[in-house]
Amino acid sequence: MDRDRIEVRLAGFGGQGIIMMGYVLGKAYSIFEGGEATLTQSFGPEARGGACSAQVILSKNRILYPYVTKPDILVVMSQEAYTRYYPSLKDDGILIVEEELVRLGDLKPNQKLFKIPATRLAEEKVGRRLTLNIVMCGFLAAVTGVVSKEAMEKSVLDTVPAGTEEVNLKAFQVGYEYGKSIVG
Amino acid sequence: MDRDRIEVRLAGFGGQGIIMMGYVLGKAYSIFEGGEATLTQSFGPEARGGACSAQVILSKNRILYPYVTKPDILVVMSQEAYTRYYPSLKDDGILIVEEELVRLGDLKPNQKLFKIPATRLAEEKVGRRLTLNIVMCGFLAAVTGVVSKEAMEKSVLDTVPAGTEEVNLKAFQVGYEYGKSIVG
Amino acid sequence: MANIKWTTADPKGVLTGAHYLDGNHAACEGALAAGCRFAAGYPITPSTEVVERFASRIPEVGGVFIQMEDEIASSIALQGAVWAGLKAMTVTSGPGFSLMMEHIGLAAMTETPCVFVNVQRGGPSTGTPTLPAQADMMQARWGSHGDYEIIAVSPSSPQECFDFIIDAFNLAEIYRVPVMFMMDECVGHMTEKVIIPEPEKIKVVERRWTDKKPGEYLPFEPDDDLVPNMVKAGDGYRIHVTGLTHDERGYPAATDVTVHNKLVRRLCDKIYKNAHKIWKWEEMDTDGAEIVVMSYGISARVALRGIEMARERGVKVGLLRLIVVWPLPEPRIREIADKVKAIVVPELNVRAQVAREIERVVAGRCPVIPVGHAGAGVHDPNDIYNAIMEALK
Amino acid sequence: MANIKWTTADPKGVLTGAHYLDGNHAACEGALAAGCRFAAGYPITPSTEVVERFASRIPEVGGVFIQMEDEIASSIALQGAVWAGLKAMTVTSGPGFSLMMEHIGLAAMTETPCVFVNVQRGGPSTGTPTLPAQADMMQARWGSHGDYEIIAVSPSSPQECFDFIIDAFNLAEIYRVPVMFMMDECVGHMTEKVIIPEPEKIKVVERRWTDKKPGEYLPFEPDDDLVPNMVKAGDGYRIHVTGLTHDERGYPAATDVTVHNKLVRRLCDKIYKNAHKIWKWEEMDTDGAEIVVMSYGISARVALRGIEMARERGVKVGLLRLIVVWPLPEPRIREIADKVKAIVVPELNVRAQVAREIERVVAGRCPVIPVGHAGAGVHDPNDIYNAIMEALK
Amino acid sequence: MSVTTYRENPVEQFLRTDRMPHIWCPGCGIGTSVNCFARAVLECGIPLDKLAIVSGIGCTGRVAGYLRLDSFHTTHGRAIPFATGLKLANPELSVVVYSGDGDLAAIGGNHLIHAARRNMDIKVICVNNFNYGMTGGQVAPTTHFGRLATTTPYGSPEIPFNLPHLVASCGAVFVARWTTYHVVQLQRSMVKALKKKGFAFIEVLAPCPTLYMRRNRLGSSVDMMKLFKEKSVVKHGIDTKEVAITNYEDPIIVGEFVDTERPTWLDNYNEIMKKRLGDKYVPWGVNNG
Amino acid sequence: MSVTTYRENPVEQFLRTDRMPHIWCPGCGIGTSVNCFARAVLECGIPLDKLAIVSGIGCTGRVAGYLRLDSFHTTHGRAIPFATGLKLANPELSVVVYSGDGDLAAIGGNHLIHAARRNMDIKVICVNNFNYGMTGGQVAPTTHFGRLATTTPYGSPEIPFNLPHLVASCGAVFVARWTTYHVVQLQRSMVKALKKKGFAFIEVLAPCPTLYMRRNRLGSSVDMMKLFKEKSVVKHGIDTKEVAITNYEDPIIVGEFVDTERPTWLDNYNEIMKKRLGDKYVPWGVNNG
Amino acid sequence: MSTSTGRKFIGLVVINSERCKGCEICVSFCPTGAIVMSRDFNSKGYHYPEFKHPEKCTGCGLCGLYCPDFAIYGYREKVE
Amino acid sequence: MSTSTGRKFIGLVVINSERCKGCEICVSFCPTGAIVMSRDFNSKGYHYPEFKHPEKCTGCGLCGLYCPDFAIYGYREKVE
Ligand SMILES: Cc1ncc(C[n+]2csc(CCOP(=O)(O)OP(=O)(O)O)c2C)c(N)n1
Ligand SMILES: Cc1ncc(C[n+]2csc(CCOP(=O)(O)OP(=O)(O)O)c2C)c(N)n1
Ligand code: SF4
Ligand code: SF4
Ligand code: SF4
Ligand code: SF4
Ligand code: SF4
Ligand code: SF4
Ligand SMILES: [Mg+2]
Ligand SMILES: [Mg+2]
Repeated sequence: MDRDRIEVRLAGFGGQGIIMMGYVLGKAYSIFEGGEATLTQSFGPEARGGACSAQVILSKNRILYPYVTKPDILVVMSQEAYTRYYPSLKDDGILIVEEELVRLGDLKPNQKLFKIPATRLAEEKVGRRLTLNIVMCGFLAAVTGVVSKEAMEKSVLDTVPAGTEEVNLKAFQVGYEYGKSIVG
Repeated sequence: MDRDRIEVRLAGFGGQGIIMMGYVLGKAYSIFEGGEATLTQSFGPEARGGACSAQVILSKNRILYPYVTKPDILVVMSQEAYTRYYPSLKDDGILIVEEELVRLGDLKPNQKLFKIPATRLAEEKVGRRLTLNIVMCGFLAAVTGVVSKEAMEKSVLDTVPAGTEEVNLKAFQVGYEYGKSIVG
Repeated sequence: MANIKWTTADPKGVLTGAHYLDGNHAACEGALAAGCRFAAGYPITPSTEVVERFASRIPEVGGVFIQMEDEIASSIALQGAVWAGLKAMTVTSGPGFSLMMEHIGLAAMTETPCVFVNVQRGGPSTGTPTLPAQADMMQARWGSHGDYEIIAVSPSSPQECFDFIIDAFNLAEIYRVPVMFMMDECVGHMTEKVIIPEPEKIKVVERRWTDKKPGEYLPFEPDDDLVPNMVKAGDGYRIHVTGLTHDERGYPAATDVTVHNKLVRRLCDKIYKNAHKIWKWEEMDTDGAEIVVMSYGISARVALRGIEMARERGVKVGLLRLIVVWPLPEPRIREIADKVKAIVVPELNVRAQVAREIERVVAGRCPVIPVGHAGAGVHDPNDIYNAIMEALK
Repeated sequence: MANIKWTTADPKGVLTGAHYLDGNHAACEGALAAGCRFAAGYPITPSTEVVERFASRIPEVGGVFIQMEDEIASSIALQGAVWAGLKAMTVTSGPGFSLMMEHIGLAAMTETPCVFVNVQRGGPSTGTPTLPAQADMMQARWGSHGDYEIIAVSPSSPQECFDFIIDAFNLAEIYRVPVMFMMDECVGHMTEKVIIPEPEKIKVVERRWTDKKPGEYLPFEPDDDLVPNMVKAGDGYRIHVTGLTHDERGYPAATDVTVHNKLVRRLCDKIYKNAHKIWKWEEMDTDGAEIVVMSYGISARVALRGIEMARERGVKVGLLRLIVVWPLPEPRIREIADKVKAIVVPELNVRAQVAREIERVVAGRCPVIPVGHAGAGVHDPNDIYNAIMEALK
Repeated sequence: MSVTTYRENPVEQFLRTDRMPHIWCPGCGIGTSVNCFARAVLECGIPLDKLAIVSGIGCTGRVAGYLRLDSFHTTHGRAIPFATGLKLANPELSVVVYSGDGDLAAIGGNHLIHAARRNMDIKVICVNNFNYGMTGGQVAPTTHFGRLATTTPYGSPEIPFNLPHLVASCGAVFVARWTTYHVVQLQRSMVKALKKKGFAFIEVLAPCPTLYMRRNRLGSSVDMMKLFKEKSVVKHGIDTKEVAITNYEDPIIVGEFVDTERPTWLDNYNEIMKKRLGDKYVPWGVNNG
Repeated sequence: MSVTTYRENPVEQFLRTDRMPHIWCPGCGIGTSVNCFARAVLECGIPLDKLAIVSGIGCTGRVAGYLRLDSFHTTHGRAIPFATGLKLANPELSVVVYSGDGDLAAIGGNHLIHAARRNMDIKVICVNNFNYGMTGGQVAPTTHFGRLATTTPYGSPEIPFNLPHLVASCGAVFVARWTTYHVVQLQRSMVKALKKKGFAFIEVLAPCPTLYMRRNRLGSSVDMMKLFKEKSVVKHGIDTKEVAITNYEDPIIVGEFVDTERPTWLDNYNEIMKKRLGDKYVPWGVNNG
Repeated sequence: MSTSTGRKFIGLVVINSERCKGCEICVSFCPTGAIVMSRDFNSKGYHYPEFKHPEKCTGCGLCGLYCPDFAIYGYREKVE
Repeated sequence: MSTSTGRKFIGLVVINSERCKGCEICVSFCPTGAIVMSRDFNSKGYHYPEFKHPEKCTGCGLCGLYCPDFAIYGYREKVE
């Protein structure tokens, strides 16, 4: 994608690590690729729970208006997220789904769809269910190309808690390769 | 005095009962003679001490501006009070002093002066030093006639703590008679 | 239909007759006449006499006074008492008022009818504890976080302390808002004759009890006038009351922007839209005036001397004395602004707290000239006179 | 001579480099860069991350964080630390801010340089704890009793949280006032790149230590700029600091109207008279604009989308973004008002908190159109667009 | 152990079921305490329409909002003075304060000690989960020494309050402590507290798995319940001085520590008025309300 | 009894003599306590430039303003948290809080108990005159049961705090009580407190002749001093539970009740940081300040 | 109170699986092991308890006293 | 330390009569009765103590420790 302003929305439920995905993406783009990236988030009850969504704007220039209105890329990790946000996806936008958690309807003609069983991959291939969001990061990098693999990898390493680098790198690889296997 | 608005200032030091004098005067005039009377007071440090002054405006009509600027009647019970407030006394005003506590200068030609050793009278004739302010009330009623003896008496009785009516009535009499003996 | 019932005062609280009282004592008598049966307070100069009198009077009237451990506790104990069905007030001055800010917001949010008495003294901080100011006027309206509206009433004599604190209680009940009774040390410590009428002559608003049954009743469903009717604890309604954003059931909806918007706007609108029923002011000689002085509380009385001085020089000066200060009678102010050369606003603060709001309302129709004073005393009437003369130029 | 020394940041507190931070974390880094070495706080959503980061960073930088028992304690512990010589802040949101009001007044009265960070959430009362508002703007200025002035700074991005909290600390030191760093939940929880410069590139004001000796020094004697120079406890000056009205020696003079007047006026004047050195705003395309939008914080960024929409229809719209909100840049606002058809003021509150003050300043020169929003979300840019189009009529 | 049996879950009639599921995390101990409370209320026979519940702010503070009673969710730390006003204005009401350790003992500590001193006739249930849940796991005045919280990322340098001792020192007439493991005993103490005239205080130790336990790697909620079971020692009537819990590893003394009698604030108020004013004084809250 | 003798009145160098006479009433006990304090400071050898005094608001709160030391007259009830900030920001300072019973135990009660719990290294001198002096004699949490005050015109319905017990229950390391009659002992305890590391608390019972005593017809200041003399029983080390004063007629237990050791808040803070961060952690307040 | 044959009471358990958050407290503290966690998820993705061994249940009610989510309730029914 | 003839120390007292507020504490608690209240007033109207019996004074300093107004100070001087 080479638009000046790319709007990304990531949505799912609490515990899936949605915000961290947004954080990894934004950091990759702004810190490791020198662009600008604004991450905002919906915030549930004071500490916990419920539906969760993150919005990332990527741009080469200063980002003024910081919110997503019509995402170029929509990542949905729950049925509720799909129902709620799919209608706002751009007519030529990209939809990425956790395929085992979401039942899809029809897409518009110019929209693109990429599906991944991220949770299962995290459980089965990485051995840590909680890394599903990093699997998704790899996948997103692979299928959209909005950020380079290298930047995304660095961002993952820079973000995850000390001691968990290895498993997360693995998760990233799993997702990335799964993505590459689709887009070739 | 038959001006529509009579301004009275009473001043001395804390412990002399200055405010209560003002209260008795104001109540006598407003409650027992049906006029209007506004009592205001200067207030020292939060609870206690120092110089003390009360201002009473007496009028047959609604009192708008509630402060004394040039008193018609000035009662001073300490040297400091005299020094501070005498200059504001009206050219034809009445000055009343606790004669054993104040050393006087000259008066203006139309000003009138009435002196009383109120503290000593309270000690010697009433037997209670603390009643000096009620002695002064009696004196003031007698020499100025701004309120009737009856109203002032009622006001004293209505104001002093239960159980002290008698001694205060006596103090009032002492002051009143001392005043009458002067003005005849 | 807004469930507002006017009745007359409960004779138990009414000391009918002529009394020689200072403003603080008169305010207490007014509160008792208005039906206030609970007060929680914490001592502070120059307001303590209000609760001291209440403490001594209430056992005979029936009710409770409790001195709490601080102002924070006082300002919420009072709200507990209201939800148990009583009319209630708390009394304080500057520093204590600052501590009550969170709970003014709570009362606004939960629409708890109650009265906060503030006998204003010189600030900021401990300032001049024994001396007057009118420098908490903006705080009364803006001191708590978030958006809400209140009513502020300002008396200028002991008689008005009596009369208008009854208004304050009535307004609190009608609009279910905390009403700020904004006295000043001068009025609080000034003694004058106070005529307390017969109980039957004192008009008092009852709580706007709902006439709905438990199943039907929604605690925060507004009536015609945007104000919900009320119930109390123990009545079997099993209500929930929260300081969180809540829907008409009273249930938290703290992440719902629509509910939040509706609620917050209504909390403000119930004052804005009913403002014409709330305004109260007094005018003297405003017809044909070249200059109108607008003031409130003690300053309005002091201003009269300045006005007198200007009149002696032939200037036509009127006075508009605000009794309800918030909300301001905006249309009338604009009307006057269209006719006069200037509006002069003396008040005991240096930040032109009410003047600046008048200035906003006037929007350039005429100059608005604040006459500030830092407090710890009252204006020299000459300053007001000078401002009037200056304004004429 | 005002004893203001600019230096550069202490490298210990500066994390030079590009970081991906949310506003709350960036504010903490800014505070550390500004030299803040003491923070006292009490947790509250959505601000707690500021002190959480501080707690984790400070041991390596040198200094102390303490979570106090409440906001009241935090807001005065901070002042104790300042008088011991450190730069200090406290951090809170709505309800906690309300509890700090008494101590904002104390800081103003004792001229204690310090920073209060308020990450605004929806109110009143508990409101919407996790969602944004800009409804404490008037409270920041008027929330404590009595007259005083403060400075309020409002960032609109994490980078600005970093940059402008440094300004906030610097302004606090220069003017010896409590500075309100008025964030909002959006900015606090929005993550962007934050570039932290080399320590030598960060300009920091030292405390304006007196150069007088103990015998000569008067703690509250103003310097040229109306601000007194300072000492700290332990330096041998044996100062007295009180929240009572005090003379230049710092001695209580709580019944002296002259001293009170002089002090209170100076506390306000030091801001009024130095306002031109304090103002900070950003303009975009205001030259030749028909409409100028004036806003701050997150709303200014949201407004840009509305402005864009209007421009697409050929309307000439400019933006004046307030960075220092209080004091307002009054002359510039008037200048603009003289040239435009209208001023539109979007903000996340429904009482037009900043708009009303702009309206006062504008005094009828042009219409001022508030675009209110109760918070718990941000404006729909359409509403701002509509207001602009409406204003044109 | 004997458990009263009801045909339907007795907690159900206490719930605002239209607000379920609640916001509490999986395994959070607050809900457990609510089960005990509901049963205790039924057991002691207070008419439900005359029972009011007051909470401050916090996860535990949400209890008020879930109970189908007259319920007040006030401000952080101020449930007790609100309850005081409610009770004094209508002494017929039974008033229960249900809130968290931070709410009652950090910001609300002053109200706690004064209400205990006054023997104000309210019942306080304090769910102590060793940290601030609602705001994300900050240190509380109950956090074990040296343990992690977001605001003490290297460990808490503070010795926690011994809450039973604190309130007992101020004159509370009923003081008990249980854990969420001790559901039966907790219910029994709640019954006693509800029937008691005067200031009663029950501390309920509870797991906060999401924050306190996760941050301190203390395992699951079940693990903490097991710890409660293992470490608890029942000592009724023990001097409260002895019941401090400073470290996570300390034994946990539970039981009913104080159960005594003295006049409530209102008893004294009425007594004093009667003494001074004689028969013209109508005691408050005895026939009126 | 041995009294150290100085050539000149040692209190003089502590006074802002340009502010004399002070505002305290004739016979007010506050000034007496100041005499003891001045001598204690001299005796324990703290450099006067490193001694800061913090007061709240009240008659006793005016102490800060009369002492020629770095002195802070803060807000009502908040001297302790101000002192906490002062001390933590510069641990080299000796920090003394000097304030009244209402200030410290009514509005300021929460700060008092938390500072004691934390063992914050400050010394608190509480002049207990059984009422609020400054505001004109209202009831305090120390007023004797049933006694008159302006806000309890028929008698106080409240049982007062046992202040030594309250702070001891929270962990104060030094707790003493004397009356203004016990000038020598008071001075001695002040010396100990000043030398003590950690939270020290001294309650000084004092006459307020103008308000409390006059309203309750308790005679003159001299009468109260005589009462202090007669009713006092010295019991060092007694369990603070036993030292409550509920009625005016009660015996007055005086003495040094607690004198123990435990790490201060800052000791623990430094310790914990060192444990986690190792040598890169520079302990705060040890060499810096 | 031995087996189903001789029992005067039977223990019954009601499970509201949609309210369950899978904390496993009920299962862990059931004194008899009458309930176990099911392999199924509810719509929120939580495993919930199953009344696997009714015969073991004494109807002691502890599961219901423990459950923080008001999702399970055990009680006793007379066998006539 | 008996009479002036054999004493090694004498007690001395300094009185700042203008600061005195006449509370009589010093006089009431002087262990030897060396001071008494004077009949005179100071300018504020308060009686103040007089050092009436210097020979009785031990210089114990208690008067100065007690005086709430910092108006009296007793101390010891060596007699050489
Ligand atoms: C005045 C104020 N300060 C801070 C907060 C933020 N706050 C909400 S709940 C809470 C603490 C909750 O802890 P606790 O009382 O232990 O309850 P828990 O959530 O652990 O049950 C805090 C600090 C607030 N709402 N109001
Ligand atoms: C926030 C606040 N509330 C109330 C007051 C008024 N006030 C000043 S001093 C005081 C009480 C003083 O009592 P105490 O602490 O016992 O001191 P004392 O005067 O008896 O020495 C009060 C209530 C205040 N200054 N600030
Ligand atoms: S955060 Fe802790 S206390 Fe709050 S609901 Fe979750 S587990 Fe319970
Ligand atoms: S009022 Fe009481 S405490 Fe205050 S100075 Fe007078 S005697 Fe002392
Ligand atoms: S009722 Fe008792 S035995 Fe039956 S499942 Fe529940 S806990 Fe187990
Ligand atoms: S205790 Fe309740 S929430 Fe937990 S697993 Fe059992 S039924 Fe589910
Ligand atoms: S020094 Fe001792 S003996 Fe001498 S006058 Fe003073 S109290 Fe009496
Ligand atoms: S103690 Fe002090 S104030 Fe009292 S009489 Fe003696 S010298 Fe005077
Ligand atoms: Mg907790
Ligand atoms: Mg006191």
